[in-house]
Amino acid sequence: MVGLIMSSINKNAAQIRASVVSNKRVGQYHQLIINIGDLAGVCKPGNFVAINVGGENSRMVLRRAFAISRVSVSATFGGTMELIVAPHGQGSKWLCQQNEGAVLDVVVPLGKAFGIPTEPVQVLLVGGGYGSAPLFGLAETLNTRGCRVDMLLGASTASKIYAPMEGKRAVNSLRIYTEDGSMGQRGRVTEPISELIKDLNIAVIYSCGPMAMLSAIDEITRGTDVVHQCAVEESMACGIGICMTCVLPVADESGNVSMLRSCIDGPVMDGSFVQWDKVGKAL
Amino acid sequence: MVGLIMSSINKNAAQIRASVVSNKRVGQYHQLIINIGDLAGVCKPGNFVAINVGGENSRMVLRRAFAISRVSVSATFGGTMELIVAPHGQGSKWLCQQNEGAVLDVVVPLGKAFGIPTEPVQVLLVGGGYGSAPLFGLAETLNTRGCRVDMLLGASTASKIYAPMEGKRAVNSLRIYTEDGSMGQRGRVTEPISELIKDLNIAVIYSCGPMAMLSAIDEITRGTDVVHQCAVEESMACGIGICMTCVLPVADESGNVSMLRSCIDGPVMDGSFVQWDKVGKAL
Amino acid sequence: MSVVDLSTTLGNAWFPAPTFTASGCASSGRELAQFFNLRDMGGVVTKSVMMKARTGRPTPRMAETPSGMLNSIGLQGPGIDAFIAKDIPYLLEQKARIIVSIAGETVEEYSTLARKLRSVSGISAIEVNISCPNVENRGLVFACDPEASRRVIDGVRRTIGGELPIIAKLSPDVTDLVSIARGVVEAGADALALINTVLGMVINIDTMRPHLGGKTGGLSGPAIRPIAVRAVYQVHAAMPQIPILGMGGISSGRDALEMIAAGASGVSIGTASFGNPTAIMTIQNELKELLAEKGFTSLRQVIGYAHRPESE
Amino acid sequence: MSVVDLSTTLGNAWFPAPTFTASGCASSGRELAQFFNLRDMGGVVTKSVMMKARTGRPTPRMAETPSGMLNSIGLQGPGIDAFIAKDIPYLLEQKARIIVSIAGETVEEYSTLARKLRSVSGISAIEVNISCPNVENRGLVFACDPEASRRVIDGVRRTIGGELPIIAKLSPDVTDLVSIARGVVEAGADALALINTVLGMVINIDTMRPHLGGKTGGLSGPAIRPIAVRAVYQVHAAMPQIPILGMGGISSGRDALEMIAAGASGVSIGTASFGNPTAIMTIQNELKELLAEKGFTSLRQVIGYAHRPESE
Ligand SMILES: Cc1cc2nc3c(=O)[nH]c(=O)nc-3n(C[C@H](O)[C@H](O)[C@H](O)COP(=O)(O)OP(=O)(O)OC[C@H]3O[C@@H](n4cnc5c(N)ncnc54)[C@H](O)[C@@H]3O)c2cc1C
Ligand SMILES: Cc1cc2nc3c(=O)[nH]c(=O)nc-3n(C[C@H](O)[C@H](O)[C@H](O)COP(=O)(O)OP(=O)(O)OC[C@H]3O[C@@H](n4cnc5c(N)ncnc54)[C@H](O)[C@@H]3O)c2cc1C
Ligand SMILES: Cc1cc2nc3c(=O)[nH]c(=O)nc-3n(C[C@H](O)[C@H](O)[C@H](O)COP(=O)(O)O)c2cc1C
Ligand SMILES: Cc1cc2nc3c(=O)[nH]c(=O)nc-3n(C[C@H](O)[C@H](O)[C@H](O)COP(=O)(O)O)c2cc1C
Ligand code: FES
Ligand code: FES
Repeated sequence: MVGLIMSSINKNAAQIRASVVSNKRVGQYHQLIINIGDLAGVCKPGNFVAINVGGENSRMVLRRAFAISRVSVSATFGGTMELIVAPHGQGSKWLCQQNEGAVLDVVVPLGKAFGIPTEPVQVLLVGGGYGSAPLFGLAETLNTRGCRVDMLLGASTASKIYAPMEGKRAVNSLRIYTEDGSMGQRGRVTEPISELIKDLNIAVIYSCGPMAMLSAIDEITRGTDVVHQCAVEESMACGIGICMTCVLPVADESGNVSMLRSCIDGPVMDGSFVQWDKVGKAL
Repeated sequence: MVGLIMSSINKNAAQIRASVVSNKRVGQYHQLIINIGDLAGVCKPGNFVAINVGGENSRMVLRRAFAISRVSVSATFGGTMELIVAPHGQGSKWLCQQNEGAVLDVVVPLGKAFGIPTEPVQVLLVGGGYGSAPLFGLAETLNTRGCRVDMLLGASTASKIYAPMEGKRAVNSLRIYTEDGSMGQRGRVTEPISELIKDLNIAVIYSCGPMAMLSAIDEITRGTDVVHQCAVEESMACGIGICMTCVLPVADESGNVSMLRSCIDGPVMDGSFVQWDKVGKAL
Repeated sequence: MSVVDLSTTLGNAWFPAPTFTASGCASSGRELAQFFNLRDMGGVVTKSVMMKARTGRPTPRMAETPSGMLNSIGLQGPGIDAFIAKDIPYLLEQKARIIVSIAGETVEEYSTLARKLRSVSGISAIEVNISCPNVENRGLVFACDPEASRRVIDGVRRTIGGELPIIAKLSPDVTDLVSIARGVVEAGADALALINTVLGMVINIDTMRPHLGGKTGGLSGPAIRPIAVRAVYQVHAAMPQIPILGMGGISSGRDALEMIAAGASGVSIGTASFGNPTAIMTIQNELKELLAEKGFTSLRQVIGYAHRPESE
Repeated sequence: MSVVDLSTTLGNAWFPAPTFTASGCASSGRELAQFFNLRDMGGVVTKSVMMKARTGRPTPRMAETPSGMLNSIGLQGPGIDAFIAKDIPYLLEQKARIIVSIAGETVEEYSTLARKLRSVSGISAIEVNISCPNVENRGLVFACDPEASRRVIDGVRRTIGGELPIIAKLSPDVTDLVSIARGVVEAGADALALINTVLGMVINIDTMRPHLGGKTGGLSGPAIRPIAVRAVYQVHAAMPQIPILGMGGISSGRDALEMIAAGASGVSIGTASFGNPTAIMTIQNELKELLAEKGFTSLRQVIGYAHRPESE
């Protein structure tokens, strides 16, 4: 197995008021660019942010978590981060309505980032739906480390595939799967993985998307030497490790399973330690 | 005592989506012009509106009531109404933040309007704080009936006096009182009333403002022939007569006191029937 | 859109739709009739009526709270005789279906109210609001006392005979709701209304005193919905054969469906009407659409659905 | 700004400020220390610790509700030994004042936990969370059973000796909160913590089943604040000499003042910290400013203020 550099958590997290630089519709998603100043410099691929939603008189008392898709530092706006938001329920819909100049209450950066290989290896990135968002920033980082990056993206339908032009530059190959065949190949994004592992001599798979996708990838990598770094998505009440709502059953080196907080011991986890069959069950 | 034409209640009320035409700061208040289309034609001085506040995800479940200050019909905007809103708590502050184009959920027109004299008589209008708002529209109506209209306005300080230029045209005289003397005379608006009643031979006093002011006017008119039409302001949960929160102790002709709903049996009431000493007490 | 049968029953009373006003949140019905036809909803549950006219509690009677409100009305009303003389004929004229809510200060008073109503025709059911202080027992609320609850319902049952369904309305402010529910069902209630408001208080930070004239008040609105859903679920789990009129914070078709899936056969809508005079009709329409979207053809199919094992 | 003395006491324990984390809403304290100094607030109330390590309830463990949330964590934790070995030393190192919350499944387990804590130095008080199912009595929650509540506190009192203040944390889900409060005070509680979460449920409209893995969960947040204020007011009215740690939906200095005026000597902040990691410090600062604005020079002047007659 390949060695990974893991970052320690939430050391740089801060609660800030951050203004929206732009809000653009991309397929069924909204791309939000948010000014976070110097904090952009300490965000790593896999980190997420927690945002207050609904404004001052909101009946929504909990923050919403969003994966940081990319960060950049520009002369005009200073440090910014990009989020890809699906208008799903009341909180995300509100966020998708925030336009240029709106000020958000943001805690950033949070959680464990993707582990980065200590040596240049072949890696496969697998994204489902908006789960592809953090993978493009990750691809760039991996590229600078000399890794060869191939990518698979899947979704139910074309408008739910997020694959920006600029992002593709960092990847060697990109294959798209949709369940209805409206873009790329018809089928599930997990179908070709087994073969690719062999063909491309993959050392690490990075994945982000629905839990069912992550668990299917784990099934494929189980028993192999391939490291599976997956970004999980559990309901989070606090995002900072104080509420214990976001737990997943994870084994330690000696096989003892405990309920780890996916906000603080994740969202990036080693897929082989997650007890996928026990998710949502009492231990 | 002079005869009054009373209007029947809520016959014309409708729930509509109405857009803000303009929002202008006037002293410590906001003047909001709202497009209500044809309903402007059925609003009478003394009617009020009930507005949803806080938007879609609001934790505020109750409407807020506002006196209709004036209505007008213009070629560009159709029928509009004007409100004078004091940014007080969370609901009114939210409303004061709504700018041109914002869409509000409004129930309009509500409540009993001011009774209008059947013959041309001398009347006195007394307003406290934003309570002056509906009095200017009323003054115009009274004018067209041939009444001579004098007006007294009071507030704690100059910035809480609402007295628009155009409004003054309909009144014969206007005197202003502030408690800190920052505008007009120093003192309470109720001080000169006794004298004015005699000097001007007042038949009806119309009042709108804090309950303490209304009750002080009642004390002055008690035992006289002067009719006191006052617009009361009690906490209202529904504004349409279904919750029984907005009640006031009011006597009927034979002296029996009952708790009347100020939203539907008011807000305009005959001050001499209101049992001011029993307000806020169990009967 | 496919046709969805929204009709429901509470005891032997049939209603074309499962949507009702909540007692005390529609006054006599006249005021809402300004905004929609009363006959278009399931029915009107009237304000709890007592023997004599009452002026109620001092103002302020309400305080808004996060996603809810407190009220302390204190059962202001005209008394049963005026109610029968004026309000019932009006509702009948509107062709509204009527559930009369009654409230008393003694066990005897409830029976007397029932006797007065027995001879009134056109009533679909009686809701017995037992969240009232029992003057014969240190003002302890009937609904908090299993024995007093039973006795009230027993008295009403005996007086009213076997025809008119009795709906016992319970308070959530109890340690063991299910045992109180069992008690009133054994005593003759055909259905249950859940939940009445939750006891609360707001202190006014300006006066530094309780804001309400009555000091404490009843909490209602979306804030209490999770408590109401739990109450309905618990009671339906214990007595699946007893119809429940569910209420507490319902303000959308989604909320109504949640309550029905928990076990309610009908829903009452209170506070939502204060914020939105047409709330009941909106909720009814949304519920119908939601059921159609999910492929259900009748309301009955979803009553208590949440109790089925996951596999179904 | 004039200086306001925010210090307060719970039993014989002194705190420089009246602001505490709520048990279960600050984990071990490390996570919040990222956002502010733990010693700057009144103190940390730790997550309820049990004898053995526990993995808790299945996920989903939370559901957002209007102005609130449901949780069903199921007391996940490392067990008392690991807690004493790891968490206490960390908090002491941070110079945080510590209130340890304990939870058991039997009366005996509470006493054993108290025995373990007796010899640990640096603890300010023990909060006894009796909102747990009693395995010896059909899983009936201790706090819903006056006799079991007493016995738990009595056992802890005997074990712990007379030094360490005992704070009994009660559930609002009871018919007669005051009598339960009286019982635990007679059994030796020096102070009371009010209120724990209110039992609730959310049904997921997609699956049409209870949303939480544990089916029911505890309702917290601003939605329940009026219930909490009422509970604190009622208990303070009955036993004005017993200090209360008030909680339930506090999210601003205004809310804290409301609770203190109702009778609380200190406040715990839970759900607000989820929405805002620095909530506790913001609330503490807002409270200080509010008191100064109103011309008070110390927190003690406003504890229970709302109980004074209007004329004062
Ligand atoms: C680590 C992490 C990263 C995420 N990244 C993204 C992203 O990049 N883009 C994006 O669109 N969304 C992302 N999400 C999901 C996002 O946080 C919200 O949950 C989602 O937008 C739905 O919230 P809502 O307010 O619209 O829905 P509501 O139904 O109003 O949500 C109610 C509550 O349930 C929770 N919830 C609902 N659905 C989910 C879900 N699928 N997963 C977790 N919690 C849920 C919400 O967080 C909220 O607390 C992420 C979640 C996590 C935990
Ligand atoms: C008939 C009538 C006419 C009114 N006309 C005007 C007007 O023209 N301009 C204006 O600025 N305001 C007017 N008000 C007051 C207005 O309805 C709001 O009460 C006020 O704006 C405070 O609401 P809030 O949301 O800002 O405060 P919050 O403190 O958030 O209000 C909480 C609750 O208390 C009620 N409340 C608070 N203060 C008052 C009060 N003084 N009177 C009655 N209820 C109160 C609110 O309606 C709300 O339900 C009127 C009220 C009534 C009943
Ligand atoms: C202003 C008001 C008055 C009420 N009056 C009564 C009443 O007279 N009788 C009764 O049984 N319930 C009464 N209730 C309780 C409601 O019928 C209902 O049980 C409760 O409000 C929960 O529903 P909601 O959240 O939809 O309002 C009243 C509630 C409110 C808000
Ligand atoms: C996620 C979560 C976990 C909790 N865990 C505990 C616990 O372990 N022990 C306890 O006594 N109370 C626990 N509580 C209850 C809180 O301490 C507090 O009594 C309640 O949440 C009300 O306060 P709030 O509205 O400020 O959150 C928990 C509450 C939440 C939301
Ligand atoms: S979201 Fe609160 S501990 Fe993870
Ligand atoms: S405000 Fe509801 S009856 Fe007047």
